[in-house]
Amino acid sequence: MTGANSVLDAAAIRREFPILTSEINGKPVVYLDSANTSQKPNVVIDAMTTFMRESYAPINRSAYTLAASATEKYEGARAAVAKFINANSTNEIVFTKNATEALNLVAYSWGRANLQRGDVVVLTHMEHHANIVPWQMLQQERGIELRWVPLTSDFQLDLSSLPTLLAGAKVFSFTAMSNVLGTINPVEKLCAAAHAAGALAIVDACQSVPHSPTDVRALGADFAMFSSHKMCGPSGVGVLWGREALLEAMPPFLGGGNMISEVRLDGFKCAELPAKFEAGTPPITEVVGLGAAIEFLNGVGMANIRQHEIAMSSYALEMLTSRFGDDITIHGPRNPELRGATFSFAFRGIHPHDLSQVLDQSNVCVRAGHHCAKPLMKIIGANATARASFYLYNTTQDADALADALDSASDIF
Amino acid sequence: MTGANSVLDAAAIRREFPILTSEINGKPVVYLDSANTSQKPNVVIDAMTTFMRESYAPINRSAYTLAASATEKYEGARAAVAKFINANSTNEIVFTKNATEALNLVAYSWGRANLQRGDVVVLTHMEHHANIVPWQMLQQERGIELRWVPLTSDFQLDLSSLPTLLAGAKVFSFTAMSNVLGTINPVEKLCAAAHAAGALAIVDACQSVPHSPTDVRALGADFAMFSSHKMCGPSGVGVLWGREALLEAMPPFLGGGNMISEVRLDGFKCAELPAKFEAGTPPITEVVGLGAAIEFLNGVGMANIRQHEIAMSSYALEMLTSRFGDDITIHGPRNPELRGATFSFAFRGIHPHDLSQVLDQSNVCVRAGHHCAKPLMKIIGANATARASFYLYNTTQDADALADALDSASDIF
Amino acid sequence: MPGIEDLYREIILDHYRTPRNRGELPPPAVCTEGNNPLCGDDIRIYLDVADGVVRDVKFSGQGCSISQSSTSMMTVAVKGKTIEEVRAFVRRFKHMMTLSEDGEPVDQSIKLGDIEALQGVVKFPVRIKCATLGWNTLLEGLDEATK
Amino acid sequence: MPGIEDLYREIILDHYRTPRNRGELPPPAVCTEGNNPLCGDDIRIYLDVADGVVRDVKFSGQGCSISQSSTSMMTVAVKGKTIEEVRAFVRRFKHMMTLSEDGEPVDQSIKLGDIEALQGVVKFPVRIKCATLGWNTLLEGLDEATK
Ligand SMILES: Cc1ncc(COP(=O)(O)O)c(C=O)c1O
Ligand SMILES: Cc1ncc(COP(=O)(O)O)c(C=O)c1O
Repeated sequence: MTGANSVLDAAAIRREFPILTSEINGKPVVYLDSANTSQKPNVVIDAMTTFMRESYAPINRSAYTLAASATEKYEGARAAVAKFINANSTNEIVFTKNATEALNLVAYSWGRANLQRGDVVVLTHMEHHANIVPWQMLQQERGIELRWVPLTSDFQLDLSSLPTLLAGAKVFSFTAMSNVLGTINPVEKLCAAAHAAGALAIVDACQSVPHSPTDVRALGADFAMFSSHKMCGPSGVGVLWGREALLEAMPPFLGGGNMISEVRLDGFKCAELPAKFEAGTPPITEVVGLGAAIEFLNGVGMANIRQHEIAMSSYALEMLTSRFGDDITIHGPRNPELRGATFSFAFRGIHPHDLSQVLDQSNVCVRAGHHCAKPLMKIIGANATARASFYLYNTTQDADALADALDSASDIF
Repeated sequence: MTGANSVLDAAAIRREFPILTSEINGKPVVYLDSANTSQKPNVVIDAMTTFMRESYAPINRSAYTLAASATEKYEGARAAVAKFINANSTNEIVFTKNATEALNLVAYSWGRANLQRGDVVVLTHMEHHANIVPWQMLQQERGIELRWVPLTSDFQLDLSSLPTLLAGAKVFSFTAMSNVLGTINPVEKLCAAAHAAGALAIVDACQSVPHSPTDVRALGADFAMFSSHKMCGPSGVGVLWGREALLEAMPPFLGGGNMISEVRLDGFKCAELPAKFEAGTPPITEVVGLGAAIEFLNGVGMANIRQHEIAMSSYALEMLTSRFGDDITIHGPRNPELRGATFSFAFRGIHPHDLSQVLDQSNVCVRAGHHCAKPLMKIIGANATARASFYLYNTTQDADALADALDSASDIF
Repeated sequence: MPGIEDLYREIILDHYRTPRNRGELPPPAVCTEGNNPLCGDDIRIYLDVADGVVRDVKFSGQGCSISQSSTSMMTVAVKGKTIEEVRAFVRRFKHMMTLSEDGEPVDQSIKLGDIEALQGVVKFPVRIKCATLGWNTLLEGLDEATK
Repeated sequence: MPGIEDLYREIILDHYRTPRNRGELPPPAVCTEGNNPLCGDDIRIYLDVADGVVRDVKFSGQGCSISQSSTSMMTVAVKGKTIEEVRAFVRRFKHMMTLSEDGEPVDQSIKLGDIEALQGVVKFPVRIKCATLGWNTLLEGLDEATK
């Protein structure tokens, strides 16, 4: 039932997610908005509940048993994250509130310490606003130059101009996968190109870490960031991974408790990594929840998730084109091996907002809008698109439900 | 059982908090570290669980029913916060990850737009690192001048020098209550003094909002900030309140999704308040949990909580001095009306770290250390203190348990 | 859950399919632009105001059925009205959309006519912004034309 | 839960109450400072090294029973040892405190003597930093004295 070629039992996995087994108006929820934020399995909800009921306490500050064991759980989650992405050390794992903060942290701290007027930062046309606006703020403030890697007609990065764009650049910051097109970028190759040009490689891994195995060392990146809420974990926590030597050398970002080793009236000294970048009381329960999410994902197997999503992509692409032909335009690569299971589309000229409203009548949840990628939308010639995104808990039935709901939209418009 | 003069039934309230009814090694938990972070009542835990099980969805981005209702719950919590502190409008409520981020937001955004070399920011000797380090960072970067309001011998702010210190100042940023001494500052008066000098008044309300009624309009402040986790709410969310006109005029802080109204390759436009300061996916579940915490606190009544803590202070001060006399030194005001129920103390020359370890044998949870207020520690002449802090769920029995445990510490050292 | 038919009334779909007053007006007509950050929709309103009267009004831009039809119906309704009448009319409309500001006077006797079909939008709070996009942009145009 | 008696062994309390080698050494002795950000403790180690041998060592500063007694015992143990012996001794101690770095050679035959009383600290992970504060500060002193 979960797609002919899938290696995992999505129907069984789905039963672990309370919202996905619930009904609205007697009809099941067909959740196709995981590129936006993912649902939470029982084990994550339970880990948070149990922690709040039995173990909640301050971390890194107090010495009593409850606090020591909360600290252990919090730091245990850090170790789990480090292992999950094959970081060299837990010192390389900084907890932020989301990936957006992580990108801003790098732009504020590394950027302000290292970028001067005229310095070049290379981005791509398929970036999320989170990987655009922080650099534009630096552009306004510092007069750095932004360059953009364009797209090919088949929704890939156009690498022909890359060496020219990277010449003299200080930073190349790019997404591992487009949250609009589904395009998976050749991250290793892009990191190598950045380094060959003497630039730092920053990988926005928001759309890749939840969906496939990640090995930051193999990627050869300098920084990578992702959000817990897109990978079955709670909202309120994100991860910045960075090479230890880089993080060491950076000035602090947010100032306050925990990030200092000394404070006097005349100045302060920073704490060691990773505390240096974790000012104030962190999202304690949420980090513990992220730890549970990673355990859950490891149990399913990240390679299996990737295989499942390839199968879902194949199925959805074939089914939608065979049912709707030219009435549907999918903005993204056709080859399931080169893309994630995130599909932006136009359907029979119906405005995406209207489309999502009609789909909602069948509890089919898709996002309509610019997906926080307005420059990209302009380039693909759309003000807005509808976007259906699949995850480990989606089945071919969800894809069919989408198609059935699209049919009913045609009836209205 | 809850203190002769208390107006609330702390013993009944305590039963709403799972950790406080649990036992470690067969002995009840005596949680006296709420100034650090508070425990969570069932209603908050349940609100989060139910939200994740039934309503979790992206907010402000998607239009389907699940997303619209999640947005409504999220914005409903904002309205509850606005009402709780009597803000003029929900536009004045910005959700951050904690109070520390809120202070940094003001220092980065308002500070960098308005403070130049030589400009004066006035702080006090009793500030938490969160209200020191962001300004010291600005001092390093911009060369602003920091001035400090000293303390009197009875642990109050020494206001005699205030007019001199404020002369020509641009900012006066101070805590409403010391997290070390328990001293409650005359916030209205301090705001008025700041304004009389033409300075902005920033109130670190971390230790006041959870413990007493707050009316930001009556206080006459310009900004105030506090953390959910100290007021029975979840970790991972804080609140910045600011006057709308000030927030309007400020440049953005973190850049990314949600905080923009337009992004082009050549620049971006900010969204309206409060989205302008909420970049990226916010702590959705946590904000909903904070809403539940506010409902809980409103149910108990903030004025009642304040009365209860005055009663707890009276009891603890009398009981500790009558039992231990000169063997205990309490760093803070003796008048329960002028202080919160947070007591830093020295006991028979036993190092606070050792003391908290021994207290832990009786499950008495106190913090030992510098309490993120190193300059203050130096001024009161201690490297570290032990700190017992009481909240609405603490009873006189907890105070007695502390005293009994102190007795057993004497046996060892 | 409110039914989709509350939203997509026939008159709304009619204005969506066959928008009235679509187009542009040359200067000295005033042009103001509005956009909906949520969905990326944008709209431009062209206003020709003389002697305190809206002589002509046109609109262009992209948007969903609700924003397009609401704007189309709005242009039909305001053409020929005095500025004061238009402002009162907008207040009446926003009141229907549950967007009145505290203490703002609303003249309940003003008839909205076809525009009442948009009342169903109130049941879909996310779409209220779509329905009011053109109207807010019109208000900006009025401010500009009368300053 | 481990008992408090695992932590506060008699020999530890003895060194806490009557610290050995407390004081300062004048230059050319090297002075290095360490602090524990968690509790605010600080410690200064004075090291007199000549011909590759630790001739004298003293310490000052404030701290809890664990950091003070651990440092006191450490000074007793290292005085008179060669730098290489001291480094091996510190590695052996850190290994007992479960703080060995990957692949670091540890000579298990080295006897820690009284210092073994600190083994109980391992059951109280928060206190490991207290127990090692003086030792890490000593290592920094050695680096400085031999550079
Ligand atoms: C007075 C005061 N200010 C600021 C903070 C910082 O709060 P948070 O750690 O939640 O950011 C605290 C609490 O630690 C505090 O007590
Ligand atoms: C590619 C990409 N980058 C960055 C982000 C921002 O993540 P968050 O909103 O969790 O900070 C997202 C998700 O919205 C994304 O898809």
